[in-house]
Amino acid sequence: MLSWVNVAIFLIAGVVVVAVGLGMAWLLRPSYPDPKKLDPYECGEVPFGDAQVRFNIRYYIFALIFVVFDIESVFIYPWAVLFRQLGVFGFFEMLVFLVILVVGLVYAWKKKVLEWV
Amino acid sequence: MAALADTWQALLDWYFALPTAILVPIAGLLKVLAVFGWIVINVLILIWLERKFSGRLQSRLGPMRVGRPHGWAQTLADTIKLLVKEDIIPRGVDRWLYVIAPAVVFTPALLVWAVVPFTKNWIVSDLNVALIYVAAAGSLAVLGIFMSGWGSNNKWSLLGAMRAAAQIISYEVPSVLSLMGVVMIAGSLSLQGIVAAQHRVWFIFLQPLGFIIYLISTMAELNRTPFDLTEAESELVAGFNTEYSGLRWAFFFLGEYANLLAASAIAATVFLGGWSGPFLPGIVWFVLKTYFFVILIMWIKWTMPRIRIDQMMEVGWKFLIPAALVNIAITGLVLLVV
Amino acid sequence: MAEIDLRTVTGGDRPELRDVVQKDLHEDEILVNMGPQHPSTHGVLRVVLRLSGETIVDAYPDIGYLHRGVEKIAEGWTYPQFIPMTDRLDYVAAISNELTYVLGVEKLMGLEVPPRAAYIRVLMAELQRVASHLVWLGAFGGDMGALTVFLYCFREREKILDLFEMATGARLTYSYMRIGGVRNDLPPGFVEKTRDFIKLMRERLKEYDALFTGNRIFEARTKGIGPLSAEWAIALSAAGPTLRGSGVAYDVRRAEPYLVYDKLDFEVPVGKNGDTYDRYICRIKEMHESLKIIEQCLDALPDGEVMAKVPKVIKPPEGEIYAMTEAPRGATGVYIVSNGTGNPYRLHWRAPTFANLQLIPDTVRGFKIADAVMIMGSFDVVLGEVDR
Amino acid sequence: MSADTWELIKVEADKYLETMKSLKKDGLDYLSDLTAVDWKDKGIIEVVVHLAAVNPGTDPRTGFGRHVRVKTEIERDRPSLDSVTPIWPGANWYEREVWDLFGVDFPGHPDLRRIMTPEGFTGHPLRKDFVDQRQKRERVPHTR
Amino acid sequence: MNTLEDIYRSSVSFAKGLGVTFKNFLRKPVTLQYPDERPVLPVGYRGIPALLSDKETGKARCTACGICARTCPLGLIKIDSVLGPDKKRILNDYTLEAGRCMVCNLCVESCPFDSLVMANDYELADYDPDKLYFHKDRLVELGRPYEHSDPFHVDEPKKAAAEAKPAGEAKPAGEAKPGPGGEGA
Repeated sequence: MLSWVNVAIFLIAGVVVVAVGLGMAWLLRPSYPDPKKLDPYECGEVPFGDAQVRFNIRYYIFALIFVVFDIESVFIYPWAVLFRQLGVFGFFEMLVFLVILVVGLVYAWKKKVLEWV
Repeated sequence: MAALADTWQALLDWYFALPTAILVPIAGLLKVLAVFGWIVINVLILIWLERKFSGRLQSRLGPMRVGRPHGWAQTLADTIKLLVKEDIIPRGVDRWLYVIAPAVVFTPALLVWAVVPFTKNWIVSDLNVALIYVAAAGSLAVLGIFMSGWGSNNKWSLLGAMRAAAQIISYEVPSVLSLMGVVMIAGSLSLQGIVAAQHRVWFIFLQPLGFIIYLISTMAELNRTPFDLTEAESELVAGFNTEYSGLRWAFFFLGEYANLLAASAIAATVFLGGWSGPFLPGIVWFVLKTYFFVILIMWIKWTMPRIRIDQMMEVGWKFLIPAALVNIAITGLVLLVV
Repeated sequence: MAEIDLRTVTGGDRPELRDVVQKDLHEDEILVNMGPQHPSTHGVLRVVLRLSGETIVDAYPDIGYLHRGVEKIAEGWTYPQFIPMTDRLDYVAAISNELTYVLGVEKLMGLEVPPRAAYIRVLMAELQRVASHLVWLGAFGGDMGALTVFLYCFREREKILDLFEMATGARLTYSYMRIGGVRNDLPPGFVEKTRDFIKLMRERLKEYDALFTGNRIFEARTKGIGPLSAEWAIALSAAGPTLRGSGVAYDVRRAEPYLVYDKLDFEVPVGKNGDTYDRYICRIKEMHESLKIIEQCLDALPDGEVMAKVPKVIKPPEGEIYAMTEAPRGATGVYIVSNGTGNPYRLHWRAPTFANLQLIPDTVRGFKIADAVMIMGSFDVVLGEVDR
Repeated sequence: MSADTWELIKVEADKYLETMKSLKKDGLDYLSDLTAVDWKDKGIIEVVVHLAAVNPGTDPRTGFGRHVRVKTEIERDRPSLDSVTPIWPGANWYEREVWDLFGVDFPGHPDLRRIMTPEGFTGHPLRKDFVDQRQKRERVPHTR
Repeated sequence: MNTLEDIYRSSVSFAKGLGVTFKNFLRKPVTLQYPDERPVLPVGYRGIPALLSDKETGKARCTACGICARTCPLGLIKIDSVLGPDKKRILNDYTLEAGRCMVCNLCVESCPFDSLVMANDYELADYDPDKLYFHKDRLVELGRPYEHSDPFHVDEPKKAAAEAKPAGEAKPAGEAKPGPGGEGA
C-alpha cells in the first residue's frame, strides 16, 4: 500500500506543475482582447454552424469492441503471471477463452464494423 | 571536515529515526522531485534532439542561434516565448474541458515514471502490478485529447479528437497484449522483476514478434508519424490542438515528449533489460537504452509517410491484435514444451 | 450607346456559394471549410467539404482569392512589359509562362527566333519542369506527412535555382524570355554545371524512389485513390500529368511541337488507372525525360545569336493567336487579340490547373479527408495561375 | 515561327449549340479554352472557343487531330449564349469565368455563379467600360 | 501467404527508406547560415536597378531621356530634369520606388546610354516605407562598383580578337570576362 503513496504524490505533483505553469503564464502574459481573435479557426473563413455535432454511430462501436478486448487483457494478465504454475490446463483454458474472443473479432470484421467512416 | 561529516551523519540518523508514516512521504517526495528533474531535463533535451536529429536527416542544421554551439538553449527560449504568449480562449468553447485538457494530457505522462526502475535501487515505487499501471496511465491521455477536441468548438479539432479516441483505444489492446508474452516468461508484472528475469538474455530476442507489435502500437499511442493522425497537419490543420496556444499548447507538446521518453524507458526496461548491463553503471545503461528507442522512433517518424485513419484501424484490429494473440499462444506452447 | 445597368445584366440574384453548399444538408453531415488557410491546399484554394464522419459526401471548390485581374492589366501594358507579369501567374514554373507568352507574341508577329535561343528556351523550360515537379513532389510528400522528402526536393530544387540565377539573375521570377529570343546568352560554366546537376539529380531521383515508390504506406495512400477515367479526364479538360496519368498521351510538345521539340527524343509517360499513384509515376518519369531533353539540348546547343532582330517598339499586326506550350502543370495557352497597337487588345490565359481544379468534386467524392488532400496534391495546384 | 494553326469557324449565335455538337461528334473532344473578347466599338461580345482532339488522329505533321477555333458574336447589351457545359463538362468553369468577367449569360449551365470576383461584387471587370465602383481603401499608415 | 509476402515487402521498403534517410544523415547539411555566411552571387544577379556613373567625373551617366520611366511596367521611375543651357537635359533627381520594384530588368535593357545597371545589393529593407523611394544619390552609390549594364560585357578589343580568329576555333559565346559584382555583395 505504501508504494501507492508515492504514486499519489506523483499525481499531485503533476497537477501542481501544470497549475504552477499556467499560473505563471497568467501572471506574465499580455492581454490585447479583440473579438476577431476569438473566432474559431476554420481556415480563415466564417465557420459553418457549430462544431459540436452528432457523429456517426459507428464511432461508438469501436469503443464497445475496445471495452471487450481491454477487459480481456485484464483477465489475461493474472493468468500470464501465474502461467508457469497453471501448466497445460491453464494454457488450453486460456486458448479457449481467446478463441471465443477471436470469433467475436472475426464477426465484427465480417460485419464491416472495423471500417472507419 | 570531520565536523561536517558528523553533522551529516546526525542528520541521517535523525531522518531514519522518524516514524514510518512521515518517513515514507518525505522519501517519496524527494524521489519524486529527483524524477521530476530528470523528466524536465530530458524533455528539454529531447525537443532539442528531435530538432537537431530531424535537421540532420533532412540536410539541415536545425536550431543554431539561441545558445551556441548548436542552439542548445532553443527549447528554453521557446518555453519563455510560450509562457508570455497571449492567451486566447475562442468563442463557443466548452470552457472547463478546454482549460483542463492540457493537464489531463500532461499528468499521465509523468505518472508512468513512478514505476520505471532507473537502477537496481533507484525506483520511486516498485509496484507489483507495474505493467498494468503503465498501460492504465498511458491511456489516460486520450481523455485529455478528447476533451480538448470536443471542447474546442472547432471541426478540425473534433475530427482529430475522434481519430485520437479511436486510434489510442485501438492500439491500447495490442500494446497490452504484446507484453503478455514477456509477463508469461518473467512471471511478474513488476518492472524490477522483469529486469531481473532478463539477466541472461534480453526479451527482445525471446519475444521478437511481441517487440515489433509493442513498438508499432507504442508509436501509434504516442501519435508519431506514421501514426500522427490526431494532429495530421496536412489534413486536420493541427487536429485536437488547433485552438490552443501559449502555455496550454506547450503542455500538450511537453506531454508528447514526456510520453515518448516514458514509452522508450518502458520499452528499454521490458525488452532490452533496463538498467542491467556489464561494465557501466546501471543508470548509464538505462539512459543509453532509452535513448536508443527515442532515436529509433524519431528516425522512423522522419522517414515514413503518414498512414490513413481507416488503414490504421485496419492494421490495429486485423493485424496487430491477431498477431499479439498468436504471440501469446506461441509463447505458451514454447514455455510448456521447454 | 446607352449605358446599361450592369446589375440587370448580372441578374444579381444568382446563388452564392453559401446557399449552394447548404442545400439539402443531411443532419449528420457537417460542412467544413478547407482553405483558404489550410496547410495542404497549396495557396488560397478554398474547398467546402460536406462530410459524413470523415467521408466526403461532396466538395465545392471556390477560387478567386488571388485574383489580380492580370488579363485586364495586360490590356494597359505594352507587349514586353507583360513578360515579368507572366512570371507571377504560375510562380512555380515562371519560365514556362514566359515561354508561352513570348511564343504567342512571336507567332502573332511572324517572328523567327535564332536556333541557339530556341535551344536555350527548351533547356530552360525543361529545367523548370524538373524544378516544378520537385516542388510538387515535396509538397505531395508533405501532404502525406513525409516532410523529409519535402526538404530533399527543395534541396535539389535549390541547385536548379542556382542555375537559373546564374543564367537569368533571379531565382523565381526570371524575366528571361524576350520577344525574339532570350535576354542574354548562357554564362560561362553554365553547361558544365548543368551536366553535373543532371548526374546528381539522377542519383537523387533514385533516393526519392526508395522513400516512396514501393513503400507500403505510400502505395496504400495513393493506389486506387481519386481514379479518373480517360474519357472523364478529356471531357473535363484536364491537363498535363493529370490527363496523362489517366492514359491520354496528349502532350503539346508532341501534339503541336514548338521550338525544337520535334528534333528531340523523349517519351510521353502515361498512366493506366488515372489514380493518384499514376499521376505520381507520370511526374517522376517526366523528370527523367526532362533530364534526357536537357542533355540533348546541351549536346546540340548551336552557336550564334540569342536574339532575333526585333523592332524597337513591338506592335504586332492586327489579328489573334492562341499559343500553347506544355508547362509542368499541363497545356498552358495564351490567347492574344491584337488591334495593331502596342498593347494587347485582349489577353486570355488558359491555365492548366484552372481546368484541373474542376476535377476536385468528382474525384474526391466518397473518399476520406486524408485522400482528398492527396488527390488535390496530385493535381499540383498553383493558385497564381488559377486565379490570375 | 509557324503561323496560327487553328482552323477558324465562325457561327451565328443561334446555330452555336448545333455546331458544337457536330464538332464534338467529329472527334474534337477536348475543350482547351473558352473565353470572350469585348468589342465595345462594334457593340458585340465575341465568345471564342478553342477545341482540340487529344486522341491521335489525322494531322500528318504530328499525328494528332485538328485544332479548331469557334467564334460567335453576341449582342453586348443582352449577352446570352447557349451553354456548352452539357457537351464538354469542362466548360463549366470557363463559362462561369466569362459570366463573371464579361456578364455573358449561359442558359443551360448547371451552376452559373461568379467565380473570380468576391461575393457581392457588381459589374464585369473585363468589359472595356468597366469602372471599379468599390471604395478605395486608404493605405494603412505604417506602425512599428 | 499473401499477408506474409506483404509483410516482407513492407519491411524491405521501410528498411530502404530508413537507409536513405540515414545516408542523408551522414551528408553535410546544406544550410547557409545567412547573416553569418553569405551566398556567392553569380554574375548578373538582379538586385535593384542603380545608376551607372562616369569613372572620371563621378557623375551619373543618365541623360534624363525618360525611356526607362516609360518602360517600367509599374511606372516606378520618376525623372526630374531641367533643360540646360546647351539644350541638353540636366538630371536633377532620379527616383525609384524600390519597395514595389520587381527587378524585371526592363529599364536596364531599354536604356540607350548604358547608364542603368542591376546592382546586386539585396539587403535594402527599411522600417519606413518612405525611405524605399531611392533617390539619385543613393542609386549612384549603389551603381558605383559597376562599369557596364551588361553583366557579360565583352571588352571591345577582346571581342574583335575573337572575331578575327578562324571560325572553327571560335569559342561559344559567353566566354567573357566576369562582370563587376561577381565577388558578391
